Amino acid sequence: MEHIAVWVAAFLTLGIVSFLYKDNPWYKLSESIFVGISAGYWFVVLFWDNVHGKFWTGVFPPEEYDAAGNVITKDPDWMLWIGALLGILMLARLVPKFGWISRWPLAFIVGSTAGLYLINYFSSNMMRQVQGTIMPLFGMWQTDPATGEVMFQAFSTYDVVGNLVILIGTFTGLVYFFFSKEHRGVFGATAKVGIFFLMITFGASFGYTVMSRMSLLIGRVDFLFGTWLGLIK
Amino acid sequence: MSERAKEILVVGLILILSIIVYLGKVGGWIGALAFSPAVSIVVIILIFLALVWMLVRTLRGQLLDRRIVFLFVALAVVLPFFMSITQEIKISPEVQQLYDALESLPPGSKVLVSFDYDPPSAPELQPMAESFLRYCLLNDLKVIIMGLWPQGPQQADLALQAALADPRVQQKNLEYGVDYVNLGFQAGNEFVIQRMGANIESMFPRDYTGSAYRDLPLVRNVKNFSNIDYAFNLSAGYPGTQEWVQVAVDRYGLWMGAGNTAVQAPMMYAYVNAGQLEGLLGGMNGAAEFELLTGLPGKGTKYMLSQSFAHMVVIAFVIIGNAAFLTSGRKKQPLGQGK
Amino acid sequence: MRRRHSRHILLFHLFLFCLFLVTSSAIHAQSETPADTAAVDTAKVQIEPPTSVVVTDHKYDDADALELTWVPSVNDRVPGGKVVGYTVFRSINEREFEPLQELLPGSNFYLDESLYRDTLYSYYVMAYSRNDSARSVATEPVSPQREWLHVDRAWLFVIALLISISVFYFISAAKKGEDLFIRKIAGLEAVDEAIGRATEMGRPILYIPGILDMDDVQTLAAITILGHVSRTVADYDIHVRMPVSRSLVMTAARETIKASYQTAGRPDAYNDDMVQYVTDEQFGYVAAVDGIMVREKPATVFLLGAFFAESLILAETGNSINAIQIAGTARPAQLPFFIAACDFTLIGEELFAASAYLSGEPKQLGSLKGQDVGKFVAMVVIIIGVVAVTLGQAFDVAFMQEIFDALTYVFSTQ
Amino acid sequence: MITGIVGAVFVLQYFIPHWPFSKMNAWFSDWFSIVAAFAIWLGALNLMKISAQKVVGRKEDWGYALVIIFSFLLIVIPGFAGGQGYREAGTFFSWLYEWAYTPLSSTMFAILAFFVASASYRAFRARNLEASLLLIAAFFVMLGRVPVGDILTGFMPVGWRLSDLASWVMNYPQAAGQRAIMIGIALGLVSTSLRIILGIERSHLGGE
Repeated sequence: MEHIAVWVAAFLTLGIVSFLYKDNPWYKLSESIFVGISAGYWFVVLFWDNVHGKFWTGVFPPEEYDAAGNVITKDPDWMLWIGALLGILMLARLVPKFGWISRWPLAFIVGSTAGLYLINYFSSNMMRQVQGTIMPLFGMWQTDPATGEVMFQAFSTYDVVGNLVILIGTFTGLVYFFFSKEHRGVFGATAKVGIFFLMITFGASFGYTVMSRMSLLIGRVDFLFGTWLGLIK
Repeated sequence: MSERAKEILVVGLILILSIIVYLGKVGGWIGALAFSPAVSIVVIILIFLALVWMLVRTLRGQLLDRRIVFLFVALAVVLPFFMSITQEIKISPEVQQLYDALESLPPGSKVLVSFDYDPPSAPELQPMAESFLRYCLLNDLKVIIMGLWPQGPQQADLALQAALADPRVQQKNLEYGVDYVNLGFQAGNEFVIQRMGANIESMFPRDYTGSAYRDLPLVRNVKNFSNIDYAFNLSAGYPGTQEWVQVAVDRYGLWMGAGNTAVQAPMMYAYVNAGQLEGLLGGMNGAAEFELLTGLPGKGTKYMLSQSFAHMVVIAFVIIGNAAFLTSGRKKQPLGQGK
Repeated sequence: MRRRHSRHILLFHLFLFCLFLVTSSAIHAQSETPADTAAVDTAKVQIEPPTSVVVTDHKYDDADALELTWVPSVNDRVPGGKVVGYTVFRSINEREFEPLQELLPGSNFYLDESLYRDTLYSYYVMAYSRNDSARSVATEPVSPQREWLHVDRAWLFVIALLISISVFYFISAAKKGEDLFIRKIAGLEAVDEAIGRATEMGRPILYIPGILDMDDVQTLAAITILGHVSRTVADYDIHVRMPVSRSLVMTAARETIKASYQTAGRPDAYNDDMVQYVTDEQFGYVAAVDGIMVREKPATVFLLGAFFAESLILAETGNSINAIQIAGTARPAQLPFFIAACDFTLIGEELFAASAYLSGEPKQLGSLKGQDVGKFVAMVVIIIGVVAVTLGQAFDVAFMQEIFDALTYVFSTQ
Repeated sequence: MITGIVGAVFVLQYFIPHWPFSKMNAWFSDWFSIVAAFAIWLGALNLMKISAQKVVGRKEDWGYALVIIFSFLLIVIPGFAGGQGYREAGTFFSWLYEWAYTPLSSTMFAILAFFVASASYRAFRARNLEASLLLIAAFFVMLGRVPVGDILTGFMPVGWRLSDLASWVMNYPQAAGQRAIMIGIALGLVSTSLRIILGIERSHLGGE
């Protein structure tokens, strides 16, 4: 069984890799297996985790025993019925006549997503980031650990330049996103600096992405030549 | 011979070759391959010469076929696996920060490790997971494992096995439920984190093996994040470090660090700088640096040579492509913004 | 305010800690006798009880938690300390005390949750040595309080409200017919042109709304943009192809396109097969979309929404079939690939602005103005804050420092 | 209408710890996952329908459509037949997961490496100042994050080697750009959410 397993895995791995040469039946076969298996996988997992694990056991809690063997009864969570109701309304789509009902759960989901994320992002992405940008540029009063004396400690040039760069970058980056003013004149030039910073950001992302993708490939190579063929220690 | 026949022939050859090698592995008459340093250098020179050839060809105006590029990348990744060359690794500040945070924890501290990734990202995150767990177990830190991705706890199990296989860890006779515990997966993304902030048991009534939460000595007294001394999040996307920071750090003040895929890492620097994250391992080299700091070399270090080569090759491709572009007088302007 | 409150507690603790250090070092000095190390197992290891046990209401909850703090036993935290743990005991409505929770040595805090309102709770803490124990005094019975407002978040609320109000303001100004200027966004100017091109070539339009579900705002943005795109498409006779990776997105997208066709007066031209579910699996989905691209060669490809690693594969394949590609996402990691391989890219905020911009309706454009106010606030706060703290620190100006403290407080989210 | 009320309630819950607002977040997550689990029936049926149509109509590549249906059933049947322990080690479901699903998805992920290489050869061109900056930043990061970078710049004083430059780029200009994007996104999100909650933006449910 172990041998079959490794060979199946290797067969499918090479099937996907063969796409690099060109589209071919081996790839198409692997791809179809992939689509079928993955759709089925999520179908099953969502059923057991959410419909059964969340809804069913929440509404009809199974009996549990504590260490002493006493039965612990949990109160059924009636709120879960609302979820099930929304889900069933969703399935109304299967009957074309009642398809419009599915708009209600959709409206519900859209509304709650909008409400929830508004606050979450606002606090983490806006408030915290603004707060994080406010910092002294040149130095600050600190307690000297050696003498215990409180004195002004200037930052190193490295930090000062860095802090200035963060300040300028954040500021000009925001200017770039301004919608109410055409990018012209001084404003345009500032926005241009902003886009430079954005480009550096993207460049760094690109660099890291290369790194990440290569790592994944390395992992697969380790499987093919190590686990499968045993050529790598 | 027709194109089709050639293709079938090549596939057949590969198949036969791999069967032979596989039988050799099973039978034990083919061992692992390793180049001597001299051979390694020759291979490196060959790779370099191939790059020069590509540069010359591209400068003459013939863009290389994608497949040649592909083949070259494959070689540059595979060959270093067999080389016996070492390279010096340098520690980045955010890795040092993570290590310092861990070092500051007294023995017996409870460390929460959330495995939020799946097998496709394992090559990057598994090395981190292994060395992190190994470090914790060796230094008497109590490890509480959980996952927000369904496949996370499975990955955690693999990492645990690897960490427990270390002879020094074995000597400690660690016990499941006392020294480490795997709470399993819980669906619900950031809401799980949020509810854990109030009550961890409500989210994980049973652990991965099916034992009740309150029967596990390690976590019996762990009510919520206030009982966790440090948290480490291995993340490959959503839900992941961003959600942990937004909910657990920002709202509950959890002290945490993270290990991220290299793709995600740049976004997390903003959090490291704002003090929301205490330490960050980014991608394979984050893993290798951490292994170096802890003195526990593992997969990260092993993969690092291939990683270096792959980077060099990509950089070479960018240079070659741009050299051709600049010498040809920037003729082909693209549509649109021209960015 | 909690901040001040906690500072208070901190000072108090610091004081107690110093006290404890003084006493404990004295005790430590005493105990460093050979007799201690060679202690017989049967001898009682006597310890002092924890002191100053204080119960306070856990702030800003639904009356279901109390906070318990105490000063650890003086025998704790000394090298080779004798305390092996604590147990918190609780009495409900003045009934008998029962053990509630065991804690490690060094603990000085416990948050008791899942409590009930209108119930009285009283606590004491017991410290244990190997074979002895010492209990603290019990606290007076208290009940948890319920609050209506999360006061710590008041400033967050105020700022969110401020920005919301400015959005409202500009929306209503726009309704009154005030002319609002919005700069051109190149990627969005090109949408009509891109649709027109598909019409000319008689090839389909491919619309990819990212791979996340309806509970991500980027997907919502993609679906709202789809509303405008399909509205234009309905006027022409073009085929839209929209493979999706989430069932809910499928439903929402069908609803959207259908409605657009109805508005355009062509409900007959709509059919459900325009939107098709593939699989929830990221790369299974990508493999299928790639297939569609190569086989059907769409003239225009929209890649709008939340994208992950697949961005590169999709954009590269789209590029190889020479489609006009308009991409946009709020995920910075994927933007470089879109910028390299697509004709137009909406960066972050531009994606969210797109649907308002495309609608061309004044009230929608008004909301973009409101966003700008938010950015302006952020920029001003950053500048003022940085100047204040830099000068405040460099020249030790107290009021500058206060400005900084105020700003950090206002913008803190804990 | 529903959208607006629900949206407003969910904004307010953040500020009101009082019941029932304190529980809203948790409820929503439960409801959403239950709705999503119901909705996947729609999706799966749609996939099966389209594949079946291909097979019945003997359309192009109908054989592969058959493979899709077959492999879907191959994993779904043991998944449901296995009861709650369907994914425990040793079941056929977990076997498929480990030896078919995992290699397929990781390989699909891994071939991205090839696409990255080909894109850097063909697409990333220093067309103008912006694009050049992007490339230069990428250079620093790519080289600085592997040991080779430091070997190449070993002649430089400590603090000026590639790995230091890479760290600098990551910590400062990169973080600044990231920050601007994050703040922008937060504001865009606030305004989009408000439009949806206020009912100004209704194109997601049709109607302009």
